[in-house]
Amino acid sequence: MVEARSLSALGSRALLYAILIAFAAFYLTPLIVVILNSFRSFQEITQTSVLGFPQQFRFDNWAQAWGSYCIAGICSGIKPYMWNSLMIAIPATLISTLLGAMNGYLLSLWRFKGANLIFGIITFGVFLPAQMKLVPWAITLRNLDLSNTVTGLILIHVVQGMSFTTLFCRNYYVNVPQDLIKAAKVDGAGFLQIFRRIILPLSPPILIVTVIWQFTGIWNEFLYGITFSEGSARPVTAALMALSANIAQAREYGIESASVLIAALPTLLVYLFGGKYFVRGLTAGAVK
Amino acid sequence: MSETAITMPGQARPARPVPRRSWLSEIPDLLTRIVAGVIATAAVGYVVGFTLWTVLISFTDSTLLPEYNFVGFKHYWQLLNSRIWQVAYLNLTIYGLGFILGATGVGLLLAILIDQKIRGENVLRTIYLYPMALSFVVTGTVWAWLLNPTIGVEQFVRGLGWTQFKFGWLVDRDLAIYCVVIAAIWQASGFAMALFLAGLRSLDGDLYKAAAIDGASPARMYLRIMVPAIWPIVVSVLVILLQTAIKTYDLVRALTAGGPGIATTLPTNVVYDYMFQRGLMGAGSAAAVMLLLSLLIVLLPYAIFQRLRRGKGGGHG
Amino acid sequence: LAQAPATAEPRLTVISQWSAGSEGAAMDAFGKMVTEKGVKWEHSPVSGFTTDMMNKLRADIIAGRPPAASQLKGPEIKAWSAIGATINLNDVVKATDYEKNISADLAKIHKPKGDWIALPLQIYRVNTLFASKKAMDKIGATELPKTWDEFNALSAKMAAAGITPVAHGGIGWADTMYFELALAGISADAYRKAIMELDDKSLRGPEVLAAFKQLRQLTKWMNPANAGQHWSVFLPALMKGEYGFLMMGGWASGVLKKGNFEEGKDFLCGATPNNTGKPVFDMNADGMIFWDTKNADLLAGQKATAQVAMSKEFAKAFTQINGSIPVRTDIDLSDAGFQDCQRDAAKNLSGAIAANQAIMSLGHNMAQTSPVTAALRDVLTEYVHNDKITPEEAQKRLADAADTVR
Amino acid sequence: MSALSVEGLRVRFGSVEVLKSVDLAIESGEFIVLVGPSGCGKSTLLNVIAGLEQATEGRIEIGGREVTGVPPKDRDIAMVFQTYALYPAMTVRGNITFGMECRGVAKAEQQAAVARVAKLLQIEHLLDRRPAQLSGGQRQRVAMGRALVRDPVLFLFDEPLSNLDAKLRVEMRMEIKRLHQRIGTTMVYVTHDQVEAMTLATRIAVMNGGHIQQFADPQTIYDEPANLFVARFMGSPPMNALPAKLVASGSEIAAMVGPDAATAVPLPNATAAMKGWVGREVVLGIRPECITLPDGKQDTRPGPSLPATVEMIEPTGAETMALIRVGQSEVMARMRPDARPAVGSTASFAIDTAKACLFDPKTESRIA
Amino acid sequence: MSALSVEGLRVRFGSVEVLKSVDLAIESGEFIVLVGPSGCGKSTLLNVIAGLEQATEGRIEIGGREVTGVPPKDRDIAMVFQTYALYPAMTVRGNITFGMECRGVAKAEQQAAVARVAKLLQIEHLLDRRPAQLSGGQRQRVAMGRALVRDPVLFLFDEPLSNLDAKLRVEMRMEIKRLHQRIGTTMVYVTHDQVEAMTLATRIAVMNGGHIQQFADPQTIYDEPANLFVARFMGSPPMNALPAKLVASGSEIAAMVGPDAATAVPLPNATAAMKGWVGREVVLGIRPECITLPDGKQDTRPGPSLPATVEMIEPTGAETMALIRVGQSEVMARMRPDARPAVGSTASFAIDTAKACLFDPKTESRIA
Ligand SMILES: Nc1ncnc2c1ncn2[C@@H]1O[C@H](COP(=O)(O)OP(=O)(O)OP(=O)(O)O)[C@@H](O)[C@H]1O
Ligand SMILES: Nc1ncnc2c1ncn2[C@@H]1O[C@H](COP(=O)(O)OP(=O)(O)OP(=O)(O)O)[C@@H](O)[C@H]1O
Ligand SMILES: [Mg+2]
Ligand SMILES: [Mg+2]
Repeated sequence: MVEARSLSALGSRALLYAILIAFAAFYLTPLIVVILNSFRSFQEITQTSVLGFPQQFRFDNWAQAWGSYCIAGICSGIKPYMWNSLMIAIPATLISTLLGAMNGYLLSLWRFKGANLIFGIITFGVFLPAQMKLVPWAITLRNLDLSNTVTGLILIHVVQGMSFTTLFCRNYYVNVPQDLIKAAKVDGAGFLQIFRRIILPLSPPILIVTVIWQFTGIWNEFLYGITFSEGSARPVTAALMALSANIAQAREYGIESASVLIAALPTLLVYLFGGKYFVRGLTAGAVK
Repeated sequence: MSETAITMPGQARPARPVPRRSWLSEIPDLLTRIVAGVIATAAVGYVVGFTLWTVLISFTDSTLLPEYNFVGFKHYWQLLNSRIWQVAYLNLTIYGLGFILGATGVGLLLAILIDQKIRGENVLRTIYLYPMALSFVVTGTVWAWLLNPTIGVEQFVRGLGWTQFKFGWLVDRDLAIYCVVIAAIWQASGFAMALFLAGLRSLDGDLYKAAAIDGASPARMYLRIMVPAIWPIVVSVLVILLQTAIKTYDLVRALTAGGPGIATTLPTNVVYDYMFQRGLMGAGSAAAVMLLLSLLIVLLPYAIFQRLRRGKGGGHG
Repeated sequence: LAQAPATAEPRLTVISQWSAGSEGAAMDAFGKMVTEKGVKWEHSPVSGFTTDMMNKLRADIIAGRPPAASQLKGPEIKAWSAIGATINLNDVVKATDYEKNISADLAKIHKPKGDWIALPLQIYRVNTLFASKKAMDKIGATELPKTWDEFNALSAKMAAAGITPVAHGGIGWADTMYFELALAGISADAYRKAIMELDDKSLRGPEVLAAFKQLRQLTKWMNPANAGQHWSVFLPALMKGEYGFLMMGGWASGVLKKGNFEEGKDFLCGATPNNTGKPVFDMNADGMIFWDTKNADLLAGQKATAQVAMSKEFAKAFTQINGSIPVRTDIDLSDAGFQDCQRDAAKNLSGAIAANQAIMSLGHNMAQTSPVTAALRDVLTEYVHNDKITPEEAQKRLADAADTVR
Repeated sequence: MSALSVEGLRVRFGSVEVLKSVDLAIESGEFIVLVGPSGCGKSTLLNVIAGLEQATEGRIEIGGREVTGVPPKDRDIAMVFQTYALYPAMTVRGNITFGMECRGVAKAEQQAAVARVAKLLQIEHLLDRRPAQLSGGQRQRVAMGRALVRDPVLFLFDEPLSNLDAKLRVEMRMEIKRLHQRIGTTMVYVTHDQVEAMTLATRIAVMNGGHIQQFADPQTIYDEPANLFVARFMGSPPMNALPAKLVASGSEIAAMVGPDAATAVPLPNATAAMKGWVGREVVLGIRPECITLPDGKQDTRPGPSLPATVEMIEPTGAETMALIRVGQSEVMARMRPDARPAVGSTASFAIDTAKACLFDPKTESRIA
Repeated sequence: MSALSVEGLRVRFGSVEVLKSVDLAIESGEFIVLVGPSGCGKSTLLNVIAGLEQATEGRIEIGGREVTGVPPKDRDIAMVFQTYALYPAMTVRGNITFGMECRGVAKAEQQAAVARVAKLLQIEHLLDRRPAQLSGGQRQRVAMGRALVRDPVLFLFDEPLSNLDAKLRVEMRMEIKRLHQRIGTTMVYVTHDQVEAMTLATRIAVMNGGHIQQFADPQTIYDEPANLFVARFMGSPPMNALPAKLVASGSEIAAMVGPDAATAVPLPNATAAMKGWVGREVVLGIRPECITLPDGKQDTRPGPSLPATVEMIEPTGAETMALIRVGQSEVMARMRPDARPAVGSTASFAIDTAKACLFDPKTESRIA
């Protein structure tokens, strides 16, 4: 009786791990495929399939993708574009996060009439499809005289990002006790002082979430990146596109794989190291 | 009271100046509040402004650039009657349901399995979560390779010796949409898993004990007690996935390019196609507005539900 | 953003989607020739799809600062020139013998309102047929099929020999292209009327129906597992003889060249089947439009660039790199830099012009503006991938689609 | 001097009137406790005094100065919150100095003030910790410290001890009492713990439904509650309220709590007002400690006695509570620790009627 | 019959031994209360009994049946949790029937059981609500209902009332007591509220540091605590513990709590064991209620008296507590409600030494 029980427990335990590992394989396969392909030659891939172990590890895909693949006659690979993406993603991430935190603070802790309506509207922004906003943005950028500037792109990502960052931060701040604000008011702290000294230090969990979310989103974005940037100031997604299908060209699976890996590295690292905090903070903010 | 009662300090305390500061010192505070207000207004203005603008344009015959010759509901009727829009909507329904339910289901299953005090939890969680870091373009591209019968899994398995193996979903016009679903689930289910897991972890441990004493089997325990208990998280996940589903565009573009034929076209692809490929901004805007309207049909009940829930005073959460 | 001084050196800002590969290289060569003329060449490619480049262009036009020149082709030149001001190149063109040496149809596209505002850079023959030498050998065929009947006969033989006769992927534009090749090979006149002029009677006429039937025949010779794939995927298999034919624009020869495949040894190249008896040329010509600007340096750059683009040297250099054929019909292609396939196409072009059978490609946005093209494309691509649709039904849908966008 | 005066204060949130004409006049040095059931408006009153909520109507003076429109920080008040509201990201020191920092007090002065307060509250060793690293009692002390350092005219406490466990609550209560004795600042203290109210207050304001029901010193509140609400609210277990009929027996009057004369409880201290109620229904209020079971030995005080059935007894060690049935009513009696009447038996309980109260059954006001 | 027997139970979590050889034998129908400071292992013991945690060593029998390896649902127990652990998404009815559902009880039978329990607990009108829509007391009742419906051999309660406010706690306590009297099932009840322990228990087990310090009926625990820990832990305010020196005066012995003979407290009930300590240091334990201030009128019991300085008084209405200084020690005295000795004055307090205890200052055990 006792033995049978423990046996079945052992069996279900094994099944548990089997399922978990099967799923792990499902999630890892594409990554492994891309990694392996990045070491295979064009001929090797096209003659067999994209799934395959390199006959011989070749690093020239990586070298080409990183430093010598030609895009518009500039044979510098995607290296310089990585830098561009950083120059766009980092400020846009930081600013949109900060403003989202500010908005969240304003909407949740300085309750005023219509705060919920404003929040609802801002949240609705999360659902607007990107295509719909492309032309309005072009007009807006023209009116602000920011066309084809990095500043313009940052502005776009900041404003669009605010929908998400506000959503996250507000939902997080609703759980901050109102008494804290009252105490600070009695202490004589002003709007900004309360934000800076009391609310911000409480925020790392949710700030990590918004930073990761925003950074990933902005880094991976390409529609706006291509449309509102120019020449060598293009983000890395634009460079990646240069590698993928063109009517008159065959696909360079190897180089494409290497480039995808290089371009995805920053966000992958962010998830690798920040994933734990991301999840923790997200639950704190999303449940509401 | 009158002037006579100006702060006479209490017995034991020394006289102190009236702590009234000049109105000037309030200015920086006022200013920051105004700035904060402006920022919030900008966020609102962006949503309202861009939406209204799109609605406006949807009633015009704008082509390559916005123009303001109004044509009423013409684009709406044409779209509703057009084959591609009907196909796209049907696809969105299949994809949306498949993706949302699939990702939620897989996420939930994984969360529950991981919750069983297993070894290597951190590693597994990271593996399940990492696809979130990738863009839909990359996801689409890589899955296009894998699912492609000529260079992907099919070819691979045949290469292993099983020469009759077939896996042609991607090129089957009835099944291709499920490839999109699979790729999307691959990307987002880890995210759902992580949220569910955190939710399960936040539950009162006594709940498990109570269920154990009641004699609930694990399946019953999770389905009847734990999942309903984290319902707010489930709803959040559903909403986040819904927003992803509605906005999905690059995935299809990279995975199937809407094909075979128009079999995997989604409304966002139609919006993009009309606005930019065909240069029919008016019709494209109408498509976008209809997409948003259908979103409202889903979201409004949710908002009302939220309001009711809060109104009933279910406490926190 | 600051106005450049009038005395500044000539400069050209240009956007295109040609960022890499042979097209990128051709663009670089173009740039070099322009630079030699003392013009500063500022090319910013918008890699990706054509629409992405167009979005960029649109944003720049909205911003009131379009590039001095941009890639644009077909009827889009007319459409886009309506929303952004262009410069008048009449003087520059008239100063040369350029106009006399190009196709009149092509010329018309580049001067939509009578004035030259754009210049074609290259021409691709869309109706190019590539045949696998190995597959041909296997069924004992030596020559490319001339007519659709011959094609069908050869294909039937190949199918019987276990070869997939048609290597076709099946992305929207490629499906559209197969239809137009079928129709153009049945009747170039019907194509002109039905597709280029959207004549309802022709659309509902017998030639179009015949084309749909031929297309259905073609789809039966395709591997259904190939839907949604880029054509280049099949090249290795085609060369190995697993496939028989590939119909694809001349750009495919550039890719074959890169893959070290040789014409005559690995593949045969020629025009797609043609029942009309006279040469047909289905044209895909990329052009460059010149946007108006106040900047003297850009104006000077535009003028110099236009001169380069019309020159014979450019025509040779550009097309040798990317496998297209020169716009000018007076170029000698005997030069070793050209492939036989290009020479054949060039000959084909002159013949077709003479026979008034040079037509514009629908699949490549040469025949119609994009809304029309897209509406037709939706019908065609669905037809290719859904064999439950009968040719009659498809013809009706196509004509109806034309009704809504005409 | 009046430390705080509130006149005709009304507060409305939307359509709900939370405070309905509240008047309070508090002398300097007093320790005022606000008690009342949850939701009666205690916190709201405190918040309005602090300037954290706006009054709809009425006038507030702090230290003799009208404060309408004066922001919280300039009202010369300090406030301690139920949740302590310590700034989680600051050290204890930071928490205490934050207010001074906001007011631009010099660093040296800040440090001196912190040192003084920390010494007073014996939290010197905690100054560099963060709130999360403190126990409940320590947090409470820090919250006090933050208030104390302001040296204000008026302290406001909103249930400062309700988050502590019973034992700590008793200790902190004493500490607050000592503190008040030492510094003598006026305090307004919200609680719904009766013992806290009774032991700390110089005067207690009992609130209910946005009104102040009674505002008096603890003894008066306890012995002469203004109405049944106050009577029942203060004291644990609460005052027993028995429906009774007032009868006259000679010059004395008695309350008949049962059907017959045997249940008549004589009321020796009857006032004239009470006499006017003879023959009518009243509610007799008797505190549990006034109903005892004489052990016949030491406790031999004479007085009326009442036969009652013992329904349940609860020995707590220090005393024994009994739930007894008198007529229709269940009544709590508080007995010596060793009293052990058998459950179900009928015993004769001694009733001390010196402090018995009578209430009008309709208006529930006390018949003075 | 023994309802529960625990023998030599040890529980170790990792390297920490949370329970160190616990023995308990409980008769059927008993109401056992486990008390002890936080972290002493009360919940762990309960969980092990319920089968929710594994014992490292030892043997448990429930209703005479060995239960090692038996899963919780088959142990014939029911448990009520501190947080109630109600299933949030189910209605009250669903919460109550869930266990039966899991055991496959027929629908009709389920409904009958719900009806019975709901009637018993007076929650019929709540059956279709969800836990979130219930007040604390109602939730508590539902949690009880869920346990009751099982009709088990043994009820386990883990601080079931600690989430309620004081007033409700008193009510629910009485309800639980009534319930036990009615259904008579054996109950093991964890709390750290002494009053609950004293009033509910037939026997109390006082735990500390993984050991049971004393297991006896409430009166014994209160009057004859096994050691200083138990003495201090039970009773609020706790027993006063004064360092004293035992002196003999004639045949009687007395405890000298101050420097001179005037502070000698005679101990009339001295046992032989106590006499052995004459001349040595002891700790004298006196409950606050044994130190009173005679008012010279009714309360005239004779007995020793002790002069002491009044340091603070706390009138709570029903009684007045005084903190007085006797020699070096601060001592709590519990006086009549109207006693009002002036703070700072010296008064002569009456001491009832009948229940005084002596403790060994080293081992802290009571000197029997
Ligand atoms: N900002 C607000 N808007 C609307 N109603 C409010 C607001 N603040 C408080 N209330 C309501 O006013 C009433 C009084 O609230 P208040 O917090 O003053 O009660 P309280 O006496 O402090 O109660 P507790 O003892 O529970 O703290 C409550 O019914 C509450 O719901
Ligand atoms: N699963 C566990 N792993 C490790 N230590 C544990 C575990 N459960 C409890 N402990 C430790 O065992 C000790 C006893 O815990 P237990 O919950 O039984 O105390 P308790 O007496 O119920 O306290 P409280 O009154 O606070 O509820 C505590 O020190 C606790 O930290
Ligand atoms: Mg309150
Ligand atoms: Mg516990």
